[in-house]
Amino acid sequence: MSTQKTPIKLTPLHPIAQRLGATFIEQHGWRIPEVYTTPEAEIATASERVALADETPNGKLLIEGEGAESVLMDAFDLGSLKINEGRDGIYRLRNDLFFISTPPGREVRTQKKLMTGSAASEQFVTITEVTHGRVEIRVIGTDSQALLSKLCGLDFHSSAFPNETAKQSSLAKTTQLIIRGDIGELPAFSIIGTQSLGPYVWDTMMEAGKEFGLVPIGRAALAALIEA
Amino acid sequence: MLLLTCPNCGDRNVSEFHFGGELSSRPKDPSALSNAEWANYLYMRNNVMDAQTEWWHHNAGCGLWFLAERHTRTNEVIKTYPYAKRDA
Amino acid sequence: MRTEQDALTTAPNRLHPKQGEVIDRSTTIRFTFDGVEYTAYPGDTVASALTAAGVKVLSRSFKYHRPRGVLCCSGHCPNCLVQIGDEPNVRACTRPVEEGMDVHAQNVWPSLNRDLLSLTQLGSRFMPVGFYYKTFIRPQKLWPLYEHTLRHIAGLGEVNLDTPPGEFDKQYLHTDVVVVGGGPAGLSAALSTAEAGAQVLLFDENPDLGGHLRFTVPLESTSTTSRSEDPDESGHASKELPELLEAINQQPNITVFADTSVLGWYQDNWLCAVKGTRLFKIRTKSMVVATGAYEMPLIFDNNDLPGVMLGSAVQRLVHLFGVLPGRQVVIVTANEDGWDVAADLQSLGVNVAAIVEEREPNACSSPYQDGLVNAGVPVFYRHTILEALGSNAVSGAKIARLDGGGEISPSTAQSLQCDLIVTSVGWTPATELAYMTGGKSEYNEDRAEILPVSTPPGIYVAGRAAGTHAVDSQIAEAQQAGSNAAAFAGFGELDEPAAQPSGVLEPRRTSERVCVPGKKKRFVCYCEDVTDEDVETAIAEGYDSIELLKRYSTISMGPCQGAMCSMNTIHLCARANGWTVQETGTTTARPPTTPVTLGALAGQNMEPVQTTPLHQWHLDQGADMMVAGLWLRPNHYGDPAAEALGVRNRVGLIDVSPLGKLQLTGPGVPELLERIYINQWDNLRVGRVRYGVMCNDEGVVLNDGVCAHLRDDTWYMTTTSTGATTIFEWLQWWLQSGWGEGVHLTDLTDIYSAFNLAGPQSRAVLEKLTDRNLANKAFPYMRIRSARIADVPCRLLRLGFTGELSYEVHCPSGYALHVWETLMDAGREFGIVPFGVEAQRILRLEKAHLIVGQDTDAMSDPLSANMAWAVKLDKPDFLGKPSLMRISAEGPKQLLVGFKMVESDVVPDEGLQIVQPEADGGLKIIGWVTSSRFSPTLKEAIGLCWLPADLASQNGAPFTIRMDKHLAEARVHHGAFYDPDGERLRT
Amino acid sequence: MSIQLIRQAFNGNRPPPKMWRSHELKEQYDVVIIGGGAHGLACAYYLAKEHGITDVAVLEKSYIGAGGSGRNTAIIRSNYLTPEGVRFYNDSVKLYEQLSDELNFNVMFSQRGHLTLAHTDGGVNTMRRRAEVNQIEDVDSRLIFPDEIKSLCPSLDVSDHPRYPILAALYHPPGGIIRHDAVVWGYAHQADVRGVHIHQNTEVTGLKVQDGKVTGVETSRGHIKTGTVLNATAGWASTITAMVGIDLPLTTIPLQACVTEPLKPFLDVVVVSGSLHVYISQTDRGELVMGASVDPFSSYSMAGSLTFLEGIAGHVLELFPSLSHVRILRQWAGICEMPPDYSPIMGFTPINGFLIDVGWGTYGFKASPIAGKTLAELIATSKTPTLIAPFRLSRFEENDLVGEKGAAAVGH
Ligand SMILES: Cc1cc2nc3c(=O)[nH]c(=O)nc-3n(C[C@H](O)[C@H](O)[C@H](O)COP(=O)(O)OP(=O)(O)OC[C@H]3O[C@@H](n4cnc5c(N)ncnc54)[C@H](O)[C@@H]3O)c2cc1C
Ligand SMILES: NC(=O)c1ccc[n+]([C@@H]2O[C@H](COP(=O)([O-])OP(=O)(O)OC[C@H]3O[C@@H](n4cnc5c(N)ncnc54)[C@H](O)[C@@H]3O)[C@@H](O)[C@H]2O)c1
Ligand SMILES: Cc1cc2nc3c(=O)[nH]c(=O)nc-3n(C[C@H](O)[C@H](O)[C@H](O)COP(=O)(O)O)c2cc1C
Ligand SMILES: [Zn+2]
Repeated sequence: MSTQKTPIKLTPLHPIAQRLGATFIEQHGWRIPEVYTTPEAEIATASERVALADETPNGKLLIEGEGAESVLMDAFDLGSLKINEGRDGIYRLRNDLFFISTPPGREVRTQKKLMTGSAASEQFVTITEVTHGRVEIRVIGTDSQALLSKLCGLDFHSSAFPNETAKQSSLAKTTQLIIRGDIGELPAFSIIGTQSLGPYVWDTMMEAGKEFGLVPIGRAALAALIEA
Repeated sequence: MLLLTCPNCGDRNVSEFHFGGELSSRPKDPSALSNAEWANYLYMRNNVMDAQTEWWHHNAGCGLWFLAERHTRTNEVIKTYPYAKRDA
Repeated sequence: MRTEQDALTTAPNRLHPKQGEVIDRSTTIRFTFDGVEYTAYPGDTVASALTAAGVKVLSRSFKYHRPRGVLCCSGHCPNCLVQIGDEPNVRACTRPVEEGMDVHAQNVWPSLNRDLLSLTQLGSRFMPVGFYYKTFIRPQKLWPLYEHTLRHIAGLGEVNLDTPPGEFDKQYLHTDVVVVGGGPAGLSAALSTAEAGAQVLLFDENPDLGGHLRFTVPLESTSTTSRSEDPDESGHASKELPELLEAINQQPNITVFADTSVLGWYQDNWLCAVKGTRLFKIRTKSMVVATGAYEMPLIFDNNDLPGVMLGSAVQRLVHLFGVLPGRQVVIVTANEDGWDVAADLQSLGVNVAAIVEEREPNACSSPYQDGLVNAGVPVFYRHTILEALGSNAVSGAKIARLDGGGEISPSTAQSLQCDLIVTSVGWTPATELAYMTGGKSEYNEDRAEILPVSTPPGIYVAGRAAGTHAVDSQIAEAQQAGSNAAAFAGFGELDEPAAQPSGVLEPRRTSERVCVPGKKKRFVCYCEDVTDEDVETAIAEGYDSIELLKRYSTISMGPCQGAMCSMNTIHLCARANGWTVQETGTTTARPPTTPVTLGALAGQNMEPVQTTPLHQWHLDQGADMMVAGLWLRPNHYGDPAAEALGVRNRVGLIDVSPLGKLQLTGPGVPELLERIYINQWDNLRVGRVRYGVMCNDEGVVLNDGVCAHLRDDTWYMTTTSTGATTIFEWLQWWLQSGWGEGVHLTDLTDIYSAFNLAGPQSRAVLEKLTDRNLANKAFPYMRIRSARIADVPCRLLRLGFTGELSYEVHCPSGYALHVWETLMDAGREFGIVPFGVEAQRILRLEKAHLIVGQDTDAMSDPLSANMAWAVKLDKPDFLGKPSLMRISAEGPKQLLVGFKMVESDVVPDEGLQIVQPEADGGLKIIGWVTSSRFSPTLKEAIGLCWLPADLASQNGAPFTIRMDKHLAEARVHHGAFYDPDGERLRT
Repeated sequence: MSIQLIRQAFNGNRPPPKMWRSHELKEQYDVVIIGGGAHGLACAYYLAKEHGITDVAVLEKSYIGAGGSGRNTAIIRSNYLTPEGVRFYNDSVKLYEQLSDELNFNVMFSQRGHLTLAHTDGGVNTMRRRAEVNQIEDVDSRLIFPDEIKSLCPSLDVSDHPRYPILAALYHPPGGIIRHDAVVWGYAHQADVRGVHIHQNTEVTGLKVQDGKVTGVETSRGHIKTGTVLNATAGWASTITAMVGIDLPLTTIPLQACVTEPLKPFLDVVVVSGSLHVYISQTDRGELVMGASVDPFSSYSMAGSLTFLEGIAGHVLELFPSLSHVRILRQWAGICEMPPDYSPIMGFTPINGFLIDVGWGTYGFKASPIAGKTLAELIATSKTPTLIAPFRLSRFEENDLVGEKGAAAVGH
């Protein structure tokens, strides 16, 4: 056996980022845009208006089954969650279905832990790692809600869609999981959906965001925003 | 646009759902049926102009198939509930 | 740049600056109308600027090509429809002028002022309502010719086929309460709603809030001052408006959408509104309809002559645009609003030649009555207008006295000179939105108006739309509507709505006399050129109900959608039938309330497209992409036949990522598989893969694919690419409706990208990239294995759709490009080719494998579709079993079968019919070709087709295909065309 | 110019002849037809004209043409998929070609040609299959390609379109549009002239059956005795059969349409796209009339939805990008009774004397003349004409469906 290259993971938005002139870095095996223009400019747009970031490398797991809640509670010492509610990256989508978002690379450990837990509990739960199947686009900025209201029929007012909640709905005529995860004071939403539709969803958002001066931002700007 | 209450997700635009037709049950023992009875199950519909119990699928949401009681003349949705609670 | 003086000289009808006007006189803009240049001020509409310049004729009518000019000045009538650049049918009275605008009259030939088609009206005695139905019947052969001519006379604006698509978008809004209409009623409703704590969206179609208060004096019954006492600088006389606007400004719960028309109400309080190129879709809990009223025209001889205008139109022109549409004015009225207009014009120094008042002096209660009479304005009480005089524009008015019974006394007829006839004879409440909600209407005799009497919970009507005229009553009523709307949305207590609007004591505003008989044409419907006589004729012919009358006369079916004509029509219809207005009824209110562009309705283009992670790679290789469901897939990379041969002789790689991939887990899976597939599953051991077919209960083939037993409790199923979502939903249904015990279903379609490495060299290629033992013994045909390929954890399935040794590599999608490129690199020494869908179709056809949806349709069952081997009728129960049992017992009528052409290089196109010549020389259809290709491997034409069962079951039996110009012979072929024993798959 | 018109022009005062009269409800009729749409009225007309059966009542709960007959996008064609279907609809087109003459009323049948676009390989194959079947059945129909499409319809975007490329079209020259209301009125008039009673505002509320045989009809205006009842209520068909406990293989689903403001003529053919679910034509008055496929869920409501307008606008602009400034004037909806195989259901029911003419789905207007004529023959002779034998109700039990989905799934 001979392998010429070490495997590298690409997100479905990679060709778009290339076209937009991004520079890339590698993180946990994923090649991701570091910066498109300058981190400063990207931070400024995200804080004052609205920006998109490709966060596909975030780990994503589904855990399904009547026993899913107890397995999760045992594993993570987590209080009970109502449907649509989330805590520590764990969101309840249905009585018997949870979505777990982890930092890039952490999904493996999380999955192991849950597998062990579920095996021990002898409950019928199915844990599926879906990281590669879902593109994750983060919408960040004061105009996030205005932008999303052009594409999705959900009510994005904070009263109707508070921080740390997750809803599945139709966005730009595609099914998406939408998770509100503000960055400090800055409203932010992760749009998580089928990767094969990723480029379409991204382009559609960019088009809808023109009026807000929407720009893509890279890892550097995103990290800085989260730090701050 | 009609607002449907997904028993799981709450009120959503009907465009998030797929309609699954009026509630009819697959015969328990199909082999016991005559051709006519089987054809009846396959094709005949009550098609009422009245309250109708019917299937809906939250396909752009949580994936739940559930039942709704809807008036087919006014489209007023009287209630929605999970299939498991159909006899409740 | 021109000076203001220039503008004034070219705009003789422009008044001096006034307070409250919406034009900006500090600069001018230029535009052209039918090639002539005009100036305008920013803020002017096309119609106000043209009226300022003295232009009276703006369009030609639909049927008779009569000259038409400004009538309503509020965007509701068809008389000022113009073409602006690429845009047809623009309402000139509401479209703001822009620098350089190229405005044209529509429906004119050859020109607006000399339209030859207006001759059609000379023959109009022969062109009554329903004319076309009674003519051109014989000889029927000539009808296309007539039709051609008629079509060119009809129509209004023109489409320029080079119009660029334009940019449009949409936005969803969510709120507690929507208030439609920004007049005094709407403003008051919004305020009281907001004060209760509810979020309010306030919509008005005008650029500024205020409704009629922007251009009329509020009519307070207490007011006695004559308007003529405080002219010019007073401008805006409304004292309510500034206060209301200020309060609205201060109220954080109100969001104002000006320039935004609410187009329709749909189920569950779903509203649609449009502002320019943006469409709003609004979900609200409750709604206040405060949409005001349309002023009704009066029907009299030549009532469509340019220079006949509604009172509110004149007030708009004067107060908003500083434009005076006439110098010598006759005002025809039956209510106080006409006196308002008279007072207005009088105060501007206009010669009010006469007020023609239908009522007796003591029936009038205008605060301006005394002032105007004292000022010497001639008032003709108990008179009405008979005819507008003039050819292309008003030059006079013929009036006459009404006798005691309200009939015209012809002997009293006299003509007055004037260049403007203003009518103010009543209002039609703008209640379309209220009726769309299911609101019920009733004719109110006292008001002579049809008013909403009940609306569904959460819908409230206020102001003129509810028949309430006086501003103070409106405000009170609207405040109550507003707080009820808030309460309905959960803010405060619901008041019992008053039984009758508070304005019940107000005088009637609407004359029941809608039509003055005469000898010329009297238009009821301006859009369609329908006269009162047409209405009578139609009713006499039997089109008596309001619905039949509408459809036969086409009244209210034009651009105004009844805003100008529906009330008058109902009155005429009632009268002609001897019915009451209530019995006559109304037609159905339907969206949109205002015509809306296709662009705005379409919004931003959003047609979802699915691409695989290799999409860019395919494009870079020059792939010809094809659409398959939502997917874009490489059809081929230049030469599909060569690609197919590459697979047969060496090795090829195809991107099959769109394949549906489902994971089934749990103890219940084995039983589920038995139920959803027609074939047997129970003995499928771990590591094995089986081909499976799914049917519905009709026994119709839905999908095919493979299912692999991956681990103890985990199965991995594939479906066709385009059927993936349907099957997922289908399985979810069976799982959730009773068959789901112990089964979890997860869609992995996008998690794994899949490539089929096919060809005799595929093993050699793969061996370079994995440690896994690929020897036939260790990894035989129809097995699944996990393996690291190119350092990536993958699933390998050994399948054979193409008929060659092949491995389907399923890898996590993030690694797709890496794995694909590594495979291509590894295959280079073996002459690997990427191949597309077309080559795959050839390859599978050589193996006589069917494609669900191409070779089968919504009627095909597996027993007939050459899949009888898969059907296990002795399984307990499965989807489709009873239907298949029956087909099996009765025997299939048609069979899907392979064929070869006798002339081996003739490829019959897919879709061609298989026929049997009949005695009478005709052809009888006995089957059809579903798939056909020239096989590059076998060098002959092959295919699949449906044939009668007895014919299909005879290998080698000849039959006939109907080709383009001849009949071609083919022969039934049983089994695969290539490698019939499937040896190549298993080596 | 017709004599009638000339007379009308000079005899301004004399009332024009009535198209149909109103009558008191008689106690008994030989034949009662429920539903005053084109089907019911056509059947009444042919009963009277061809079989001398004139003691006929047509009962209409609203005004004539209030149902699908007054709401349809008026497309007439015969380029179906099954030989049975093609023959049947072709006979109807032939009747339409003579109808103005027959009814002495111009129904303005405009045979301007009908294009069904194919955007995928599969679509092309289906079109070819239809063209072939049509040709064998002597129907003018053929597959054409972008150059010819463009010349027939210059406004269509046949450029290299990534999502919905126009690969080919089924061209059907005799297809076209008609003044739908005129068909209703023309049949009503000629039926009336022959003695048929047309009762508007008369709703059927019950059917009387004795020993398996129809004996009468209950209506909002009283009882009628009769031995023969035809259910021609299209979208409402199930509500009538439910009165006698018969289920039909029908689901009632709204179908919507809309119309634009009038424009100068630029679209000379009817254009249909299966993948985009639209059909569009320009009437002689200049408006564009457009329709789509049925609503996503069953209903008897004729309210209409915004989703439909948004969808159709987007799809029309995919095909005709230059129309973005054209304005929609009105939208409306009708209801369609959809059978599983997209073919009509005509003829006998298990109840003696109770006949049905239903299952017209989204495509039944074009069949009004032939359906009326063949059912009249069936009523007069008690024998099913061979042309409609394949469409019998018992085909479902006999597992002998007539699959027209491939040619009728896009409503019209
Ligand atoms: C939007 C739309 C577009 C369409 N486009 C086309 C097209 O382009 N081409 C085409 O061929 N077809 C088309 N169709 C289908 C076509 O309109 C119908 O199939 C056809 O009109 C049916 O005619 P009908 O006479 O059978 O029924 P209808 O015209 O529906 O008449 C049935 C009548 O029965 C009456 N009725 C119901 N219940 C009762 C009762 N209890 N008592 C008394 N009367 C009752 C109703 O009021 C109605 O008037 C379209 C349909 C719609 C809705
Ligand atoms: N010349 C006149 O005297 C004159 C003219 C018009 C109105 N009025 C008076 O107006 C008063 C009524 O006040 P009101 O507040 O009820 O009505 P209004 O006419 O003052 O206000 C209604 C407002 O709603 C807007 N509107 C209507 N339909 C709309 C829609 N679908 N979307 C968005 N905006 C829409 C109208 O353009 C208008 O601005 C009465 O006194 C009536 O007599 C008088
Ligand atoms: C072929 C056709 C063309 C139509 N054209 C117009 C039109 O030009 N203007 C109009 O207002 N309505 C038009 N309509 C719609 C009717 O006004 C009406 O909405 C429809 O017949 C349904 O009736 P309803 O709205 O009363 O329920 C048309 C309808 C059909 C079927
Ligand atoms: Zn849900």
